[in-house]
Amino acid sequence: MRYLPLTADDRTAMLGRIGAPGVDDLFRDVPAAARLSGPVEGLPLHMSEMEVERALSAMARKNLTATHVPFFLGCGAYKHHVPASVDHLIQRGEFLTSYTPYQPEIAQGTLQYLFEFQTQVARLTGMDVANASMYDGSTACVEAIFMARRVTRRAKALLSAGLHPHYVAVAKTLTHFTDDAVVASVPTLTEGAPGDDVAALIAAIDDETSCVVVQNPNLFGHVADLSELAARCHEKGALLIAVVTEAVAFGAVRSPGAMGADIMVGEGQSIGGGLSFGGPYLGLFACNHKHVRQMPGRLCGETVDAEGKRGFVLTLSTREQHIRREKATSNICTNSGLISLAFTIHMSLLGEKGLRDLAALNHARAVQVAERLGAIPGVTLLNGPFFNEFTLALPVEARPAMRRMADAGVLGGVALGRLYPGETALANGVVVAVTETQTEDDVDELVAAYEEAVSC
Amino acid sequence: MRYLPLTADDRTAMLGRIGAPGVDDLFRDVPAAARLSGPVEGLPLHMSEMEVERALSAMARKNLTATHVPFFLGCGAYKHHVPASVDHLIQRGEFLTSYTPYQPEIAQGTLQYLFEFQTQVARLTGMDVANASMYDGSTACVEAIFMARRVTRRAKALLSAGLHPHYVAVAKTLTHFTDDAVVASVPTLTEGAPGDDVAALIAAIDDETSCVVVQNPNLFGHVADLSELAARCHEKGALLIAVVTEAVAFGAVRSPGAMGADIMVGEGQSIGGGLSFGGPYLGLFACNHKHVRQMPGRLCGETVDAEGKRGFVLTLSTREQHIRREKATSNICTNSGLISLAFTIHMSLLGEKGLRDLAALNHARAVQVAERLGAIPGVTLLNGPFFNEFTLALPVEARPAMRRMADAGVLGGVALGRLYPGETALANGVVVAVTETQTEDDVDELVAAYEEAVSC
Amino acid sequence: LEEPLIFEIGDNARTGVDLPAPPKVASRLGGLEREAIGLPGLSEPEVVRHYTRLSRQNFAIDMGLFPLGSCTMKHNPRLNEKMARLPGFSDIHPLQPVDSVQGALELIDSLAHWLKTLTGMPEVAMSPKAGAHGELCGMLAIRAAHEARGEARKVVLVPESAHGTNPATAAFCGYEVENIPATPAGRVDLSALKARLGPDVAAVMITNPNTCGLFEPEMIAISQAVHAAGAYVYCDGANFNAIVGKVRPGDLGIDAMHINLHKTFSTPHGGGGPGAGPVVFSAALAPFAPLPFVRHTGTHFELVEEEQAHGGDAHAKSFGRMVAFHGQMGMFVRALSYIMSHGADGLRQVAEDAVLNANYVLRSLDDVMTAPFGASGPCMHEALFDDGFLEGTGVSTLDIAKALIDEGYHPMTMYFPLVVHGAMLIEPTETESKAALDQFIATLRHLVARAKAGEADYFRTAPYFAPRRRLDETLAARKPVLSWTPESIAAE
Amino acid sequence: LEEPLIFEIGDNARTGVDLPAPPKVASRLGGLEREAIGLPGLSEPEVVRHYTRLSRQNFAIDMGLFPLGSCTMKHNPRLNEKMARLPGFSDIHPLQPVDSVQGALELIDSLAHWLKTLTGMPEVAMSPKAGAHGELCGMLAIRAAHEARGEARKVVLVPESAHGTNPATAAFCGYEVENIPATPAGRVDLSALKARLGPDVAAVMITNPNTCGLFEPEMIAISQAVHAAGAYVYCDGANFNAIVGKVRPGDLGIDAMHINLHKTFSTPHGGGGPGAGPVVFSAALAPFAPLPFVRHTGTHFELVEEEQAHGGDAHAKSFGRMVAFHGQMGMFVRALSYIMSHGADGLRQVAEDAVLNANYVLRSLDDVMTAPFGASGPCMHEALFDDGFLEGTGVSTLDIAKALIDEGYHPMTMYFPLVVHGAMLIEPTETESKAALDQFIATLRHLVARAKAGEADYFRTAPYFAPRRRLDETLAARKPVLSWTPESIAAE
Repeated sequence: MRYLPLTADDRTAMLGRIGAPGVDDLFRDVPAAARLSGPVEGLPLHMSEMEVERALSAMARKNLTATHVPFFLGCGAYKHHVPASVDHLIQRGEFLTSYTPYQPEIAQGTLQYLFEFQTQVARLTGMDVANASMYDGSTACVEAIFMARRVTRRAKALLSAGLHPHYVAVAKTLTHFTDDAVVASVPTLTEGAPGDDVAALIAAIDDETSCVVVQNPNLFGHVADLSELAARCHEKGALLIAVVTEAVAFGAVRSPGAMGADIMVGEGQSIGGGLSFGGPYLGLFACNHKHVRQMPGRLCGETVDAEGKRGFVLTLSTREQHIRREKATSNICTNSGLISLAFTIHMSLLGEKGLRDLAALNHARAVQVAERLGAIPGVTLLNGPFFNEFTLALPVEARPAMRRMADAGVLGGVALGRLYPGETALANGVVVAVTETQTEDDVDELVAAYEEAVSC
Repeated sequence: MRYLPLTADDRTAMLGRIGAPGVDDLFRDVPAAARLSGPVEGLPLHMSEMEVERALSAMARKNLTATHVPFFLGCGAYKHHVPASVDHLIQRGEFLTSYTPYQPEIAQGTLQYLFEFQTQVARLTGMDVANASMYDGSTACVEAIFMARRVTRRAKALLSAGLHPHYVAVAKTLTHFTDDAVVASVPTLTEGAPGDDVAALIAAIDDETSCVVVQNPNLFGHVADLSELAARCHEKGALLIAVVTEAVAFGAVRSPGAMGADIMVGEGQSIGGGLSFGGPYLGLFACNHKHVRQMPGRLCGETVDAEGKRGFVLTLSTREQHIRREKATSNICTNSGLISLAFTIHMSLLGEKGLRDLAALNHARAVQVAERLGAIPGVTLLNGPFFNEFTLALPVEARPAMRRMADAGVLGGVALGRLYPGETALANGVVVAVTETQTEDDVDELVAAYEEAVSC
Repeated sequence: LEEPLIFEIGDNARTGVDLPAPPKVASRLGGLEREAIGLPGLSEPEVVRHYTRLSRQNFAIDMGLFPLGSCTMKHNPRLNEKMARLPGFSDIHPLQPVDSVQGALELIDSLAHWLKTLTGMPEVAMSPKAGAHGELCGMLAIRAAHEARGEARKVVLVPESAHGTNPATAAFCGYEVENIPATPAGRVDLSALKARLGPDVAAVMITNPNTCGLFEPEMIAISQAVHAAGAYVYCDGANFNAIVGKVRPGDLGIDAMHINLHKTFSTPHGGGGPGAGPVVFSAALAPFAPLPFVRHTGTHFELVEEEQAHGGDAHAKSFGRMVAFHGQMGMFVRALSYIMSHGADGLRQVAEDAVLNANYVLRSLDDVMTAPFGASGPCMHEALFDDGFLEGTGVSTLDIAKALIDEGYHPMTMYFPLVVHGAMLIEPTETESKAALDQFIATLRHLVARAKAGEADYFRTAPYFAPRRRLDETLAARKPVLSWTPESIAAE
Repeated sequence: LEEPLIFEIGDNARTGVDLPAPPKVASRLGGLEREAIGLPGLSEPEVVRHYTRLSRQNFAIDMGLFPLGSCTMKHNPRLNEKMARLPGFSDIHPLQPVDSVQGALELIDSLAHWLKTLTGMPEVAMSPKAGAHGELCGMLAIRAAHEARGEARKVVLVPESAHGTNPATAAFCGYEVENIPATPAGRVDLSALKARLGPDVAAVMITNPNTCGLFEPEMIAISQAVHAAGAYVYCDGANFNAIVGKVRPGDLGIDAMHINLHKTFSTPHGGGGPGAGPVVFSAALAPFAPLPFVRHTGTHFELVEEEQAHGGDAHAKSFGRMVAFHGQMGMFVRALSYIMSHGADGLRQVAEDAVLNANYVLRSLDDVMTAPFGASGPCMHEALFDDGFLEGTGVSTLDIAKALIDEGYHPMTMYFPLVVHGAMLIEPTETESKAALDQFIATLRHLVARAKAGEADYFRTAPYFAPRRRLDETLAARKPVLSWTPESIAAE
């Protein structure tokens, strides 16, 4: 029992001081009917570190990993190269094994990086302020819808057809139990602007609308100018919520703030984070000054200590559940602390130059790959403008094609059939993401795999 | 240039303060004929972290790794399971990026673990004192031979035939340029005691002998009682140097100190270290009180600071080269700091109970495997007593057999032909090491591979 | 040396990454190029040093005892970190074809099996991202179950001693929250609860062991009464560490309980997350659990994630999806690594040692500090004191906590639970040695003696040796500075 | 909190590892069972906390500027650590059949190629374990070369400013050591050297850039004179960081030079090791280099490790094996990772920035401190001061160094080189930013001003805020306590 320091002698001595005849006496409040007399049945006993490592490694080996094959998946989760120093630093015990920084005297390390994180996110998104992170993009998105209700005192949210369908599903699940109405439609694969419904959204805004939620770049990789939509929202007293699932795009695409968004929510996994089969990820949440007191989640603020030295504390916590109980702005108690630290460190390493270079590299490589794939007879590249992700229409159903490709060792894209299982109009679509991580060989294998898939 | 903080503006400003027209002016003392006008020719330019990782990973993938195949090699380097916390702790920047602890006020972390290391090694070896580590077992061994010369003022070292042939080679190389005579003989594969020449050594000790060097367990895994040899050395005024290359044996086999050794040198890689293709490893060096001032290498000692608090410093440094210059006890300036830290942490995790359990597990598994291999028709198990390593005589030449086995994905042992390339009497011998790391499946594959090898 | 912010040391020219030059292509950004960002550039050495230095201003489990009640700050084994970084877990995409991630699904299924078996509950939803998110999951399932019966119950009962998240969650789900008082012995008042139960009550949210560190001896009776009234029992699983392997919540009549993997199963708190909050369900609530689910069919693992797949499926009545993707995979790996290391026997020992350590602290201090429920018997995994012993000293609970910092400890939980005055809640966890506890106890006794000896002035401005003295939280809230600008507050 | 020794907190019952139970077999230890050991047992949480706490008593590059002259304490990229831990490098046995380690041999061969090309030398011995071991290697090759010519030269000339290891190494190889004086400009006195050269001189051991931080402008002339006398030039490569990519030592007539991978190529110092000290050789010495060697034949890498393989081989005259196995593989991976990251262009920039940083420090301080060779022109990668500016202050070089600790810096190298009085040798390295240098310069100027203002008392007992005050080194040496016993020295 390598993690348990008490020895048999210790236990005896301690029971002596307590005055209990045995440890079971300490559990005497448990109803007799519920007391187990020994280890829970049906489960194995303790294992050595070596044995645990063997068992888990055996499971890990059964998965096809992104590093070891040509890998081109995106749709809300992206593979980027994360510098080795990021993972080194977040594993320092002082970060890894610390608690939520409620005791600021001994948590300035955490608090200062949160302040840096908030500043980075605010600048990246072109917004005034950001919170100290949330669970992930999808939960940040639904929190933004609730915030819009608090700000506008309206309860109808318009969701763009280009919004990630999982985000739509989460919004529908959580708003089912509130008074919010969520209006969402199925995307169309319009050539030149797949999933783009800005015009339709503008037309649909009415006096009941609390917010319009638009992802940009959208699920299909399409990049749109949201300025007119923002202006129209503001005319109608609604908020524009911009969603970004690929944070590297902040280095190349005009920011939500510059386009007039009121709230920006996003998935920050791309910077500092790994794929990790979908979690833990990093919810980004930013808004403008005037709405800050309606913002959910933790906030870190600057102050001074008793000697006048600059320091940081969690602040405006009257919004939060541990103070407000049932009147809190959200029920969220945990943020994505360590993942936000990874984001902060990676972003600090990049700096403005590095982020712009990284985004330019992603874009240029994606354009190259898109043109090669689009040139395959039978394959249509649907996108006009895009960043590092684009949608192809295949002459065959995409989901089985992607499965066969995976069996052959190429992860070639996300079939829209996976995300929209009932929608036959989308069944031949596939979204391909290109980042800095693929080699020329990977691209050649990808092209060959698509040629093969199309010819089947 | 991610590691270089100076910007072009910085460089200009700094040259301004220096008063130099350009950076080349700072190199004006270099003879013009030797000044390069640009990057050294024939070498690639800088690479991104991602590209370096790709290139090195490609090399790494070309090697057959011990974790991924049935692995049974020893002969001076052993695979053991090292707890994850060991590698985590030694990577803390405060350990990893610190210097030799010459400034004790800000190096107590290093100094205290060195003191713990010295104490652990002294207790494991049954000696009074240990130094703060040396390069590896082979260099520690030749340092012990030189130390015996300083102590005895004699210059003839008798090396056991059971001593690792690389250690013999190193001793020969270095003593070639001193006045020491090194007497070494080729081992014989005597059934019951391969490589054992204790009786011959006893007979060979004379009044010129500075020391007798015996490895125990020896290269062939044989375990001997050195007590009589020690007594005979002491009668003749020589020192007994005991060599241990498998530190886990300290948990099962009577210690060198208990058998009467005067100096113990060893390879500490087994505890806390990895295989790492042979380096960096960890030289262990211990002796008794009376010879401490002739001991080479760094020593950490206890003292007090100006406020009377316990603290640690490097001490007895008048033995060392940076003080003594040409009168130093050795020319060694660097120890194996970080590897000794890994040893110390792993040993602290093990404790006496863990080390004994580990050694018992190694021994029991080795006995099982030895008996299974020895039962293969044509294969002879040569060892009587052994710890976790034993020697087999095959009916075929072992070196090509091991090569074929490796081609088939089994690393089945070290062929003696690799270590004694000219010695045909040893050519059919192979040394097999068994530790806690092999699974039952590994053993089954090993047995099958030997059956196949023998039948060829 | 004061550590500046990165914005104060970076510039536009530097970067800590190198990248290959991009191929030359015509931009396809549609003219929507990025405007100025305003991020500082630093070289890698500067970044590494900056965050190393920052880290050294934190307290952490790796540095010392962290007796934070209800937070279960136990040892975080590095094996778990190593396992979570196996490329087969860390480097797979959530939307890969399921045949290419069979090992990942096996891992989720294995952890789910452990959680169900340890709790004695038939179903578990793995996707909730943290404890509070798990509460939400549980309450949504309860609401879905009532809706399926055509009932529109509006009230959720929450005991006084509940975690703050409980009422927040209930309100978030559209429920009215009513409090249930505690007995003088710190337990739920069963008769008050029974009196309030009725057709408008949807659920009771209970914490057991409760936030006073006490087990609810009437738990089975409570569950029976709640069920008899047509309502469900939600249990806050934050304190599961006290009973894991000793008691199965399913045997107590619980209908839903979240499990904080970052508490009981030692995934690191990481300065505030990420956590993971799987929720176990009784048979009554299982059909309403959220998607996605892993389903094991023979040798194959399927991922049920499509709401369209409901027909004929065990999850046909699922209330839907709570998050993108499948939950906190990285935390699942860590938790399973911890669980397999302990095994069923070790987890039982965990609970026993956690409870033993807490009682040892309780009985080593209750002669000099006041333990409001000390007379009622043993505590579970945390020892609760109030500030009665400080009466007349001029020293507060907060002062004691801050003084602990200078002694090398994290403060205990303060002023929680609310049911006692000036609460100090101490949870040592099972990973502290007797020697560490003895040192902690001696320190607290020493501080108590100083407080009683009239050293209030010393306490009022503690800590003295931390990276910062007490911080002005009022200033921070009154005039929020939430992102960096060149004008520092401190400079004013 | 004082951190005890593990021997003071462990016991016999605990352990921080779990192991499967061994199978039952009859012992084959021949009755030689282990006696009592006397090692303490601790649980994993205790061990992790103990060594975490200990680490926090160290200063390190990751914490601040480390201006330790002649030690090249530069940034240690974590990429290198990651690469060294790839199982394909870290988890292979030195005696595996060579066909199963082709990638490992390729790595050694690649690094060897870089080292040879950067130095302009035709051969490199990879196996030496550290700088001093590399010196030994170089001197053994020189002795072997003389022996091969039938010469028994007995003397090695070493300039005054040499590293302490140089005379130690020469003596170790059986040579008599004679010193060569320095000129007033801090260089080797060429005429004195020429005067001493003769048929008894085997080699000159020179450090270039020398330990005063100065390049030897007469280096080519020195080499020519040495060669003309039938001797060889050994160069201590500890200061290679100043010229890497700018000058090839082979172009200066060097015959042998060790390269401290842990200095120039940033493998971490690790609190005192492990290092690695490959040695490059001129054509004259190449045949005598030690075994083993990697040889690239078409697509295959061979390992030449057998002394028996001499006949017809390029290494037929090898002086033999210096270590078991093949050298510091783990350090090779780190160094190659560093080298490839920089490339030929980046390494040149390394030298330029290292020299620029040192000159910036020199010229920012030489108005308040005394720079003995400051007038002779630029320094290379380290700035040398003497204690002239402290005359009459009662403050010593040591005092200044210890006072730096309280300011957040590691002391500079003190009292070395010996050729100036009270030397302070400052090597900032290229991985320090201008801002960091400016802060360091300001700190030193402030300390100098305080010293000159008569605050000797303050300096004499500095540091004040380190984990320990000045330690009693005399006591340690007079009464050596080298391993733990229950009786502590401090308790007496």
